[in-house]
Amino acid sequence: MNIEWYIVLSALLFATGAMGILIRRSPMVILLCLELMLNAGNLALVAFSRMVGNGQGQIFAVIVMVVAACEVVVGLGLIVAIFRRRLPLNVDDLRELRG
Amino acid sequence: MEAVLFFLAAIGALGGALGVIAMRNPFYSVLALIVHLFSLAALFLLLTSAFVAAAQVVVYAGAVMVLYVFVVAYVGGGGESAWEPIPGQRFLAPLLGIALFVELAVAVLSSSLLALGTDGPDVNAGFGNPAAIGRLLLEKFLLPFEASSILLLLAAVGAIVLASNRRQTS
Amino acid sequence: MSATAWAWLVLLFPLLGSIAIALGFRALPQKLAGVIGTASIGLAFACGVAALIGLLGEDPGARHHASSLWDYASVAGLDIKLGIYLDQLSLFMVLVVTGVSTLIHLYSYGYMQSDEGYHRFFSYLNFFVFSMLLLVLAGNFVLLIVGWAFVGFASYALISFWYRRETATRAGMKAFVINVVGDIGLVLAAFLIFRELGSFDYGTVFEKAPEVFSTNEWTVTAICLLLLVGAFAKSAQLPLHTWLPDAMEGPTPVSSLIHAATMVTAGVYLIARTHVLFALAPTAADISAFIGLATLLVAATIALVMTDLKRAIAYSTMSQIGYMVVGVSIGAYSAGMFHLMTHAFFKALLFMAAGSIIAAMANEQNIDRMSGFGKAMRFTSVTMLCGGLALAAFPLTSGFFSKDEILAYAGARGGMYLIFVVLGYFGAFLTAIYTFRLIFRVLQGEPCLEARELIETGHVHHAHPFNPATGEQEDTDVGFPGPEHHIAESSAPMRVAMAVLAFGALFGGLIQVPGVDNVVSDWLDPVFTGPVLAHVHPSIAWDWIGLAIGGAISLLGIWAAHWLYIADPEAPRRLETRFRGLHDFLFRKWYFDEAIDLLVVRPALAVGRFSNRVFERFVVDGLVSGTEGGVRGASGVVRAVQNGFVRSYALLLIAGFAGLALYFLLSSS
Amino acid sequence: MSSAILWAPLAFGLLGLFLPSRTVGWWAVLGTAVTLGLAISAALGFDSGSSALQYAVDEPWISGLGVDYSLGIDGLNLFLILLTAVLWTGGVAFAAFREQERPKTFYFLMLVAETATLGSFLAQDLLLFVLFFDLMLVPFYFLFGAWGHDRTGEGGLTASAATLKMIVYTLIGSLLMLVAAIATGVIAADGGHLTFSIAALQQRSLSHGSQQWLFWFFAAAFLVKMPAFLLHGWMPDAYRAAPLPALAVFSGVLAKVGAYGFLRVVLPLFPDAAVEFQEVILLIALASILYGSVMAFTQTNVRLIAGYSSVAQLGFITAGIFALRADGSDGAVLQMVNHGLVVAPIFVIVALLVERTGSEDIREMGGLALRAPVLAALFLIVALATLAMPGSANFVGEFYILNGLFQAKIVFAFVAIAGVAMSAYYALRLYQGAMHNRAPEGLLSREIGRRDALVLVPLVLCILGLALYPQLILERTAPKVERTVAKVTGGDAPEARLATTTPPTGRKYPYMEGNRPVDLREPGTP
Repeated sequence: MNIEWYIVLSALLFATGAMGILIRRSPMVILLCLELMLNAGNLALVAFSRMVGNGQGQIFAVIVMVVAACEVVVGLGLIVAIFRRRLPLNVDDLRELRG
Repeated sequence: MEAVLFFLAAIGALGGALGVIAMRNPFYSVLALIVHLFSLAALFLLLTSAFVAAAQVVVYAGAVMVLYVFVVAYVGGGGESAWEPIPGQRFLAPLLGIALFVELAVAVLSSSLLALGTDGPDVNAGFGNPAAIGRLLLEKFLLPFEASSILLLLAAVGAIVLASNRRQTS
Repeated sequence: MSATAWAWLVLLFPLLGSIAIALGFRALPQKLAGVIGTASIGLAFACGVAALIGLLGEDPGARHHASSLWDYASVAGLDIKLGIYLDQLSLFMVLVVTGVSTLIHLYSYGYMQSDEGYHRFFSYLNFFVFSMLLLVLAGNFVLLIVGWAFVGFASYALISFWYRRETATRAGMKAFVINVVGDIGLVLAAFLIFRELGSFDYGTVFEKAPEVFSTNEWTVTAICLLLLVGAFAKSAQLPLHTWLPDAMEGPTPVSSLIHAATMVTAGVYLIARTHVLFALAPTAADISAFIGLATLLVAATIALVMTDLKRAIAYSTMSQIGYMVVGVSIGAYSAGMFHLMTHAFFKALLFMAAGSIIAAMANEQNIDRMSGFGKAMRFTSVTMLCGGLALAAFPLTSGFFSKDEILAYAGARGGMYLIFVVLGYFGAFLTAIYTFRLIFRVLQGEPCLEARELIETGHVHHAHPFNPATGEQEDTDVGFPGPEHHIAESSAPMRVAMAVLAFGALFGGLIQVPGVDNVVSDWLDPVFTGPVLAHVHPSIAWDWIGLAIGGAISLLGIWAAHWLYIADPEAPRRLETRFRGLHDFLFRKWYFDEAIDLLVVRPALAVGRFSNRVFERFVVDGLVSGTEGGVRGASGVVRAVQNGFVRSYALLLIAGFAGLALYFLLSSS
Repeated sequence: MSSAILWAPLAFGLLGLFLPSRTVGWWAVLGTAVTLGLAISAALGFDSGSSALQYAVDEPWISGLGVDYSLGIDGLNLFLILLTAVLWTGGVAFAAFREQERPKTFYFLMLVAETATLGSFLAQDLLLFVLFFDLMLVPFYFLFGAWGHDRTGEGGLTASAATLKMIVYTLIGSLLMLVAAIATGVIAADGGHLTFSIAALQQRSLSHGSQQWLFWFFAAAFLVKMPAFLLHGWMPDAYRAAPLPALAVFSGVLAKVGAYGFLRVVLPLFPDAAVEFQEVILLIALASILYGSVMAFTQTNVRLIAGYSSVAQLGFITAGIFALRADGSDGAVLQMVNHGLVVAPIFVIVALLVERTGSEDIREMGGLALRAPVLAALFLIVALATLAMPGSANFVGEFYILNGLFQAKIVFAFVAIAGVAMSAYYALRLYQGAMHNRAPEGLLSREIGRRDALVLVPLVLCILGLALYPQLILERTAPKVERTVAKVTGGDAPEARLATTTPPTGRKYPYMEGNRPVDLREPGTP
């Protein structure tokens, strides 16, 4: 298989994830969409790594996973905190940033 | 064979992704994401990246997704209303998504990256296996490795602080 | 030591005296402050005499020296040095100023002794003398302006000396502002001079002016007219005279020194100093002469009806300065300066006597309430009579010679200038009447309450001082003469000063008697060579004929005053009712104050009010709210974007990302 | 040396943050005094006959953008730097004698402001200048907003609203200037090497069209800062809100930065536009003079009397610069120093008056001279200097300005001089209203304290010293000013044209019109 297939797939997944973030309102799902985008990135990294025949890209992918894990932990922590305070679990209702 | 596997995995990954954004119920979204992650692991294997694929399955599809499921179960699913409060969002979001995809695709394909259009060079058998990755991590990328471990620690502490039961007066 | 070194010392002593008294206002005992003040002026006079001796040793044509200490502000082609110019004219003024000032300081030493602001008074007074000397000795137009403004400030400070009197502070402000108008005239004149002649220095300017200007060219006429604005503001000539009567709010020694003897004659000095320019602009000189003439008549008529003693004398001062202005504007420079000197003597004396009487009246200044002081205060009445005789040009007194010399010169020029002779003598007639109106009403008649108290008990009338203008009680704690102000006639220094001046008023004219001696004109004439307005010299015979006419008119005026105020005391009242309109017109001082109020003050205030209430609120703040509205409108757009929806921000982020990617794609292909 | 002067206040300010609150005031005084000492030593070592940049520092800073860290002292800024150092020492000392809220932050901001102000005077690089010019605003924003007075009770604004108004005004100007500064560099580079050094930019000529708009962008920033007529809307509210020690330095120095900017940036870089718009700027200056004066004598708030008088004075300074003659600009530089030395003591005195009377309304003051003769004497000297009494250095400044204006544009001079008469009235009114007449019931006056005298007397001594010898400033300023102005009027060598060597002596000599000699001889005569 040509590497470019992987890359295009990665782009497609990334765009899907981005679209999801724009459309969905539940913070939980938005986090999931973030995962989608990160994974799209991972796919591209691994594909390029294979393309150049060098393992370093995979290291990046691993570290992205670590970061993603951290982000998930913190993000879910936030969701739990929001839930604890009986705030709506809907990003549209959290509008304190309004100018 | 490889092409068949690729398309199967690709359809799985894409289907999972669409499932994530399309499902009303977050619980189903999480499940869709698990499908997506497994498909991606397959793709990684196709790219002879065994360790990453393994990590994907174990860490992501395993540990992280369990966390998700746990939290979804804790806070409750609760679908969102169909009403879109931001004007234009429903129209612009797909548009931008498509634009982004087209642009990225054009950017990658029209670029003069060497070896695009190939399957990549032949690599030795050990490519991407845990031993190779481990050596790289502990030799060349020791510092990022340690940094990411500290990050994990911080994230853990942060999550405890955020989710702790302590009520703060606002 | 050279004459210029002495001249620098003349400047130095009063300045040092002023600073010493000001810095030591807590430490110095009161008497010592007065001694320092008087002594420093006395030393200045002595130095002036030393400079005179120095100059006398030189050839009359070479008696002019310039000297400078340092570059005051000399860049970009402007040559402004801290320099003095000493010649016969400036030295003459130095001697008059320091001489009269010494006597008035002596008088003040006694007169102000119960005043809380004694130190302040002497500090100001010394500063005034310094400023006046700076004005006189200045070597260029810029220093002239500096001196000019300094005397204006000193005048302000001394007019509002009793600063808790609102009338006094208001009068001070008026004097200052009108004087600033004069300063501006001088400044503009200096600019024009610099533009045409490239220098501010007297020597250069007067040397170059005849080469550069042709007679009656508009530039030189403009320069002279601008100089006249300065001169008239300072010398209280029409229409910038309204501050002078109000300036009588100051202590009487101040009226005597500044508003009679010295400062107000600065305009005369200025015209004489710049005679080269006026000689090139005869039109301007004529305008000046006619304004002087108008002032002398207007002021004399007002002095006829004034009931305030000091203001009546102030109007007389204006009138006399009118004579001097006429003199120096028609070319009778020496005569004008001579009249300046004699006037300094007799007018200073008159004010001193008036101060003595006002003190005896416990600050009452209305002559309607005064009478019979002739018996009560012998010394004062005698000196006042001496001053009055000189002012009225009684034969053989100083005013007799000096005033007639001006008119004789006008007669010798003939033609149009005969008007000055006729109206000048008419003015002299009025002068004699108003002078003796004051003398008869104050000194003669049945003694009033205060005079009787003085005669019977030998004590000065005791009353809390009040403001004659408003009738309110004065604050004595700021330094107003308190109820213990019992100085009338009692202090020896005052008597000495008055006696010396009385001598000068009576006999000062004898130094310049036609056909006998010509001390003043011999001394001054070398200054007035070069371009002059006219080369005429009245013959001695005409001089004496003029003197005879002047003497007769003076006697006639005194007789008329006697008839009006002694022989038939009801006559003034009859005349007043008969000519009520005229009397009101004169009594309201020809409505000058009202006219200025209407033409200048009210419009200025109206503009101010308009600016404040309308312009500032609607235009400037409108601009503000316009700006504010603009900012708010623009921020509204931005706020609409900042709607608080995280997803909306994400949309923008991704849109920006897509846009950037698009840009790179397009630019790379 | 330049760098030491520039950073000394900031260094002291930062160290002050680690000191106990009680001592930080004195530490700040020490910092300003050290800066003053450095500035004085720079002035003593200054070569007065030279128009060259001295104590120059020139290091590449952002080399990619052609921005240099370039400082230097010459005739234009020497005395403004001294003025800054003097006034800050006075202002900070005056503040240190009093209790301040949150003293650490207060003095830190004061010192930051000093560094920023010194920076805008010292900067020889256009972008560095713009940077410091904008940086000046930041500390004053906090000083005015957080330590200021709310005036809602008097129909005014709250401190923060007034400050915001000021910031909006000045920022608009500053942003225009930033745009113009970048544009100047880019346009002048014309594809070549990009530089923002003012000296280098001066060598490259800009096209007439670009000069026109660049001129106005810069002028907008400077005119707002001064403030000039119609752009002064922020001034009344900000002046009423500001804490007085900060206001003293603000009014004394910051307004001058605008006028200085004209001399430093606008005239050398946009000479054609300066000539073209000379009359427009002069009209604005005249309007400032007249309007400021009229307003000054109708106001009753003492701060605003001083504020509007500053508007008028800055009008004079602008008019002097835009006479486009050496004498006018010499006078303008002198007058900047003079006005700073005068207006800062005025605000110090205003602070003392307010402490004594508890009111800022001149109608509620009066009679203070009785118990406070020394204060009255100091006030009198300052008031006389304010009205440019002949004999003061202010008079020399105004005389030079008006002379320049008179020789260049005679009509403008006649109008401008009306402002002199008005200044006499409002300055004396301020003095009289506070010191003379009867005191209102229950007013307890008292003499100036020793500590405040320690602040005020040196400032008054500076005024008196300059009055005796204004040449001190003029002779150091003149060479550089002559070069600057020569650039505008298009002369080649300044020495050949300036009247220092060939005074226009009558008709036999070339006639001076503006700064150009005009030969009035009949055509054809040799």
